Amino acid sequence: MNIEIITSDVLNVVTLLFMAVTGIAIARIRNLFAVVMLSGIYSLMGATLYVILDAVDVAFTEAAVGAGASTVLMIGTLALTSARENATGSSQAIKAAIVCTFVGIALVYASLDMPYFGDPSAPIHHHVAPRYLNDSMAEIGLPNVVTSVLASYRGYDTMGEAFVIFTAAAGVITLIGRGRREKSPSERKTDSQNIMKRKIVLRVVSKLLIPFILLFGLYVQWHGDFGPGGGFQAGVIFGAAFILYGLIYGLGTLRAALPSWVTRVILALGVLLYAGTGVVSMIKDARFLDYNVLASTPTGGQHVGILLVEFGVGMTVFAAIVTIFCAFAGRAAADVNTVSDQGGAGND
Amino acid sequence: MMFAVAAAGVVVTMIFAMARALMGPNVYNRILAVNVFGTLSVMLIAIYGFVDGRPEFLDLSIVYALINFIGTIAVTKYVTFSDMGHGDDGDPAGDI
Amino acid sequence: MEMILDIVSWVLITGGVIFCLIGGYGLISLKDFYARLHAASLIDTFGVGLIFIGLMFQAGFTLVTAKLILILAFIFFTSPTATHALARAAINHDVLPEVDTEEERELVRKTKTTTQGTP
Amino acid sequence: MTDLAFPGLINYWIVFLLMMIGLYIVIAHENLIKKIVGLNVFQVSVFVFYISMAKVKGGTAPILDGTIEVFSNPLPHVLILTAIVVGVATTALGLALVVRIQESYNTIEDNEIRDIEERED
Repeated sequence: MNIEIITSDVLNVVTLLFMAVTGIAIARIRNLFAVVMLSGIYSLMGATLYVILDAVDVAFTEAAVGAGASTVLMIGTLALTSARENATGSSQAIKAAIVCTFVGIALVYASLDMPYFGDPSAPIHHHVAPRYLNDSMAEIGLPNVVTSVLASYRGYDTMGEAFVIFTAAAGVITLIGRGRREKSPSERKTDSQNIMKRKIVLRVVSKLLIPFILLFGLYVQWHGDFGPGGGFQAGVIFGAAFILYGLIYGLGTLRAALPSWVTRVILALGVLLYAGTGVVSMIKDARFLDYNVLASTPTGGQHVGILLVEFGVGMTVFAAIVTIFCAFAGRAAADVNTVSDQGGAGND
Repeated sequence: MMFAVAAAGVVVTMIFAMARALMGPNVYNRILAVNVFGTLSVMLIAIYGFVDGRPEFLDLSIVYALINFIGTIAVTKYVTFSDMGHGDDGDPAGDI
Repeated sequence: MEMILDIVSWVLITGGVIFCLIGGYGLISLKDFYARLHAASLIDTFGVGLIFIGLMFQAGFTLVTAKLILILAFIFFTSPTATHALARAAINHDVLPEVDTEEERELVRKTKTTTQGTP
Repeated sequence: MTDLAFPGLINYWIVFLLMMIGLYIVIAHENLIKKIVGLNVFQVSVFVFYISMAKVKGGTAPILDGTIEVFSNPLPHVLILTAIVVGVATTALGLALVVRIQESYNTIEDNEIRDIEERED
């Protein structure tokens, strides 16, 4: 038992306790703005925990998607609704507490049969996992086993996920895609007059950073075969750069740089690329999404296939994130929520 | 050992930041605490890479730092305007 | 050589941890928001800086050090920017610092009008 | 087996606590945004549960480099990686629905919406 393992176990439990404290605070606080911020911390702690539990790819995704994108979206929703929650009836709270206690006891009882945490002889580690860990290097030829499994062994599954994201983005466009606010020409004029005078610090810094963020997104996209990364993560990072641009320069400027038809085309192209890769392998007399035939050698074919598929996922996720952000930000603020409310919003 | 000490220090500081995030008293204090918490997470991830003996996963820290920044800007913008798609329409209090 | 590097790392990391702890303590004990901003900036600059430089000594001349430098540069750019935006938003929404004398109060009023005024 | 005594099952129990907090928020609170946050809390704790089952003590991340022997199980990582992205997609859809509900009913409290519905019947 060496110091590394002890450190990692202690960090594991401490992080879980942090999450529990945050969760209880989320349940108790009624100011929704604070709740959303705490749920951001909760996701971030979750991501830290994934790193401690060796799931670097998952941590990557959770940090970018869970902590970043969903916090921004929730704040966007708060801007359109109200940041205050009504008090709940105590009878309902008691009923809920009773239900939760019983379910919790049942879960703990069920867990008594489980193998201990980190047990290498647990059944979960003895079915397909050894095959992935031992043979994927010969079959796929990529160091990152998670990418191999994601894009090749379980390629059907991932294609389904890409389509879910596509559908969700389409659903958001249908529900709230048509913004209600149109700017008058005089407003546009003040925009261009003021554009250089305001937010000097943010403008300069974001102009400096955005190219590097995009570059980093590309690195994550193409380096996903060798280290943590891949299409899901890269798509969100790429989207985050555009969200930053939209936050600082306004939605109009963002839409001028990246019109909505472009994101919609990219959204569809991504899933098309994924499914198209499968169709190409079918044309070449193999099964759907069997990449072995895409190049002269099987591992070479796997490389090409995984790169294409990951790129398709990246495109879809990027377009979905930007589309969803623009849908929320473009909706006019409902009149229930004025700036003056916010000064007192922090007092619980 | 060195890394364990560093991780312990960062975790203790996280407790302080968490306390401030829970105490408030207003929105700005919370945002500040969450921002600090994010920075501390960046540190914890970097240190944990060394604890684990595989420090090549530092890409994660970059993402954390990035998300932390964008999150803070988004939240500040929401507090200032109650609206995220806001451009520059001459509101004197709008300069963040 | 190895030992010298270890000692340097120890010193830097311990220093960084101490700065983090001071900053964290300041975050909960200081009285008003602007004072707490100072405490937070201690973590963002000295805390992160010293710890990361300490880690760099452990990593040697590898890609890891390059990435550490990148993160450090990123934090050095973004953290003051975020703090600046936050402080500005706060002072524009009438979160005023706690001051003792009339002179300081006058100073606060002046700062408020200059940050608020349109150019 | 002494190596495994800590954290043992405690790890899972804290995860169950997190799940129950999420469930409690979803059941007890009327506010729809709060319900979605509760769903998120529950979701993250399920993810943590999966990932902690994948952990092998002393193992590292499943990225091969030729020298390391013990890896954690990559399969749950893959399942959860895609689940996270799908989770945020469904969250976005839910939040969009909340926005539409706010616009139609001018409230996002579940009980008030029910009252309005009953009055209309």
